[in-house]
Amino acid sequence: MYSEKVLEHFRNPRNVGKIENPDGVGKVGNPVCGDVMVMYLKIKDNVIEDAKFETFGCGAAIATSSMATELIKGKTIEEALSVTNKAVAEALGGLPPHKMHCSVLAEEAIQAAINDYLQRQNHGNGKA
Amino acid sequence: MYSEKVLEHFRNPRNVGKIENPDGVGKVGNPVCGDVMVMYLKIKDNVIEDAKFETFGCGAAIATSSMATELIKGKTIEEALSVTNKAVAEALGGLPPHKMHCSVLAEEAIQAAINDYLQRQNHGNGKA
Amino acid sequence: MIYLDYNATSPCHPKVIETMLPFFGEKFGNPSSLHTMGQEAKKAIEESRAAIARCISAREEEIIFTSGGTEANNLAIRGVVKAYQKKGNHLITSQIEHHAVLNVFKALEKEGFTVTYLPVNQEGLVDPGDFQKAITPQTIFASIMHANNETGVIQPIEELASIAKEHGIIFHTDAVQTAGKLPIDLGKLPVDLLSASAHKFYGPKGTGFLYVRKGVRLIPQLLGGAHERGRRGGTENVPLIVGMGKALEICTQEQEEENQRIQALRDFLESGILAEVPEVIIVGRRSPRLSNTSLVLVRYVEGESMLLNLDFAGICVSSGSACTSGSLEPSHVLLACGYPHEIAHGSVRFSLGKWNTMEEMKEVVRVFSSIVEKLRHISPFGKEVIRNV
Amino acid sequence: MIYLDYNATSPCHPKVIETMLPFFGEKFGNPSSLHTMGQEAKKAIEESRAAIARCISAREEEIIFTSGGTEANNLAIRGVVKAYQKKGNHLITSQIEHHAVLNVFKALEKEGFTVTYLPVNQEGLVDPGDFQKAITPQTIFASIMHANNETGVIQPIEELASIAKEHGIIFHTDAVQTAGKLPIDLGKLPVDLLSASAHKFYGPKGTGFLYVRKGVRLIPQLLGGAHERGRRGGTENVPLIVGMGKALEICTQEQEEENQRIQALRDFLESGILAEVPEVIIVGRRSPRLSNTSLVLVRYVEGESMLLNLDFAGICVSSGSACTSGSLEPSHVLLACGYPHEIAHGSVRFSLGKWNTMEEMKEVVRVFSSIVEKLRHISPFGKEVIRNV
Ligand SMILES: Cc1ncc(COP(=O)(O)O)c(C=O)c1O
Ligand SMILES: Cc1ncc(COP(=O)(O)O)c(C=O)c1O
Repeated sequence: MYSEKVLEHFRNPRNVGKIENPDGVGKVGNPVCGDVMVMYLKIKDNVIEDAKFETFGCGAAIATSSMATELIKGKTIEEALSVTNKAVAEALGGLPPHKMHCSVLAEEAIQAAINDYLQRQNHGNGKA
Repeated sequence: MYSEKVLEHFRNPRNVGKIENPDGVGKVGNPVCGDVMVMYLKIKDNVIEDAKFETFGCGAAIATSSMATELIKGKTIEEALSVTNKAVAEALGGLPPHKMHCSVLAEEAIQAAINDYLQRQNHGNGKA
Repeated sequence: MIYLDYNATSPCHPKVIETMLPFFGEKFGNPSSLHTMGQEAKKAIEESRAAIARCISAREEEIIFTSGGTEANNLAIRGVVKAYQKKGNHLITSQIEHHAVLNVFKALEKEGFTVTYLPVNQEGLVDPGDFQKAITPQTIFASIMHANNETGVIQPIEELASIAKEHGIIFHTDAVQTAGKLPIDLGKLPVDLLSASAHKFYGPKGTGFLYVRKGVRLIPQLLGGAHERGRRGGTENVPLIVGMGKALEICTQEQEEENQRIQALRDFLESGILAEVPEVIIVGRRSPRLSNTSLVLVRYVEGESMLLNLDFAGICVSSGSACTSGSLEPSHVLLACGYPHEIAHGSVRFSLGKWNTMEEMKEVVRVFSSIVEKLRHISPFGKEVIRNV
Repeated sequence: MIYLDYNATSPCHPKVIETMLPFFGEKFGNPSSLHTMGQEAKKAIEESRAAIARCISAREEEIIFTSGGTEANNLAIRGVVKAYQKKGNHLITSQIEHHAVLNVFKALEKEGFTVTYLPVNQEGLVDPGDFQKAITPQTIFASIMHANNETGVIQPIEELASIAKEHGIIFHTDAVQTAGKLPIDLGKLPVDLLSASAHKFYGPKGTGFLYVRKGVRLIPQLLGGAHERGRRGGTENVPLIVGMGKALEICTQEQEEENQRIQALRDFLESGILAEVPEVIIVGRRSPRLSNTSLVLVRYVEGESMLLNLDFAGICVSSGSACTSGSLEPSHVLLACGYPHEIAHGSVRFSLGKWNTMEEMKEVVRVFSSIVEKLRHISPFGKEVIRNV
């Protein structure tokens, strides 16, 4: 059912964990639905220096979290914001139809974390 | 589906054929229904000296014809008239439910042949 | 043992058995299970689906696995009729369909649908003109079999399906007797649904498939898990499905050659019977026919008694169709062809297959003519015939 | 490979394969055929029917062969409801039935019937008091499963069926998970219909049976030839039917011993998991349960991710039921038991069988606890738990 790539990222997820004093945090999903992703970002000079995640969810949820963090690391905020769910899924060699919502969640997590960063900036509590 | 005995009588039917100058002939059934039995009797002193048959029909029809002729040979008319379809079927070790009508046909053939004999008697064309 | 009842059922091809075997034991996973064992089974049935789709030029998602031809027919007819019933209540079929089609239509009649049962001519053929005339604005569905199981007569399905298409009528064909035996190209043949059953083409009993053209709606009939894309519930019978795919591949590959070989045997058999046995009729002989089937009507004797005598001699045949063996009625197919009851009662169906030989045909002609002679001797009818022999 | 998904499906017993094998090849006749080949096949399926009848203390004519549990359930429910619909339009079932039961009731609701779906308590049990209360003068039919496929919880069928009997309600039980595993004595158990599926008891996939008590009317659902005394059309899948009979015989003979052995393994597994993995719940543990089933709820992690990690380690299990594996909803059974969604998402079902060993159980406990630890490390929830380990 899952591609090799999905299984590989699920088996050895990259960037698992929290970032201490993150610049942005995004939490999406709902335990009731069986998927929660929390994404932590470290951002410097508009560039995502580090990204980590914690996920409660199925194989696809964990694999898309892992891939999403990989895709945005080293990217500018603008580049990261343009990472679509399709891009995440494609990078994983595709997802089964009924698991595509996990890639949507991953896209939403990136956006939520960046928005959080941008909001902190606007409220003056960013670290510049 | 058929008992050994049915198959045996079907395979080697007894008393096949016509009797020349019979004392009674009974023809029952209908080719449209797939079963026709003709029974020929030779009767002397109220006793069935010989019985033969010709049958168009299935395995059960031929086997019951054969058995019916066997059962009545040497019997008195009264005894022959009391041979029921059940007796024919039982003598054959039973018949499948949807083939019981063949035993009924055999009973009817006996009765028709004897009635023919009795009628000929009454009309004075019997040979006494 | 000389087996001439291939239209009733066929043995599994040895390669089919070989292919199925591991799936009963080691590879026994449930295709719905997510673990390796399950996914291995899933892959196996999807490969079979792909093989079947290739053999009939269909798409994989157009194939629904069923428990056989009967279920495929039931699902096709009831499934489509229930899906389209708002569009009309008139249905068309023929008088010579298998009971797995006829009895569904009869049930639908009781539920308020109107059904036209098209007649056939004495050669066993449905007339496309009759079909055209039967169509009303209320007609939503038609089902005409590809080839008849008793006579082997092949219906003008392409023409019938085209007429249906012109009128926006969903068209199903029961191809249980043709799948594996005739080329089926659903890229060209404009039927919407097609039924097949593995045990008629050297696959296992208890599995079959329904082809449903993309876009045709179908109300599922067996409700359960989301198997077969929600169109047929029930754990897939993996070994049998795998066996069916293999069987259809083999038959498709060997088809032309086998048909030629078998037709030569069948034609020899028929010539032999016609030469040796007086007063016989071979049904549908001037129609396009399956190359393996020969339905012989023998006057003055009854079918079962011939069948049993042939069986005593180690020759397996049917009288009419196997399914009506418990019935007293003569074949509805022969009656539809216009044969009177007394003649229809005297039918023997020879249906040939992969493992028949010319020696067997010679033996059958010899044995059959002596059986007919014996039975005609017992029969009150047709004595003149026997005496002339 | 450690297989712990026997409730999803089981491999055929080697003796079952051996018994089936000749019927794919040499003994391939169609049971409807009158010739020797056909009658040999007929005899074989009738012997299987007799064996099955013996195993469950039924009469032979009360057994209808089907293509599996799904078809048996569909036939039981739709067949009886349609036969008795003039008597009333209210039906009763439970919220924890298999989809092969639930979805039939849902379809019947659309056709105008009223259905009561009985709740269960947290232990997964239907309350006979609830059943009694649900009955109305309109109630004609009830279907409550014998044991649940996910939890293994055994329902008070005898009591439920007796209540149904008192009220003149036809009672069906889906015994797909119990046939072969629990004693079934239809001389005593007052159910009217009972479904079973061979592949759950070391028989082949694609065959099952429905027991229908003498006198209970049933409208056939698969229409075709006069097979199964006119109650189920379609050429009988002879090898599978023969295999099913053999499988049920073996299971019945070995039942007591096997149940003891398997329960010891299951209990060891459960103790191990409870000892090694914090914050887990074993569902239905205080109810009568199948001795082979253990449904474990693990907080803070999701079921599929445990299943896949177990699979990487060569351990096959299910999360919820195999049939809903394509769905995003957590198990309807767990929701019915009252578990909140977030907990219900974290289920793993271990279901044991004939070939499991104590060594395997030890391995599973070890692997499982490390998997849960790993996944909890990835999870945003329950960190305290992990840190306490
Ligand atoms: C033309 C035709 N349709 C349908 C069927 C039913 O197929 P099955 O026996 O696989 O259910 C048969 C054979 O029995 C058949 O010959
Ligand atoms: C309780 C229960 N009922 C019915 C079924 C359906 O049986 P089958 O898969 O043989 O159609 C299953 C298993 O899939 C089951 O566990």
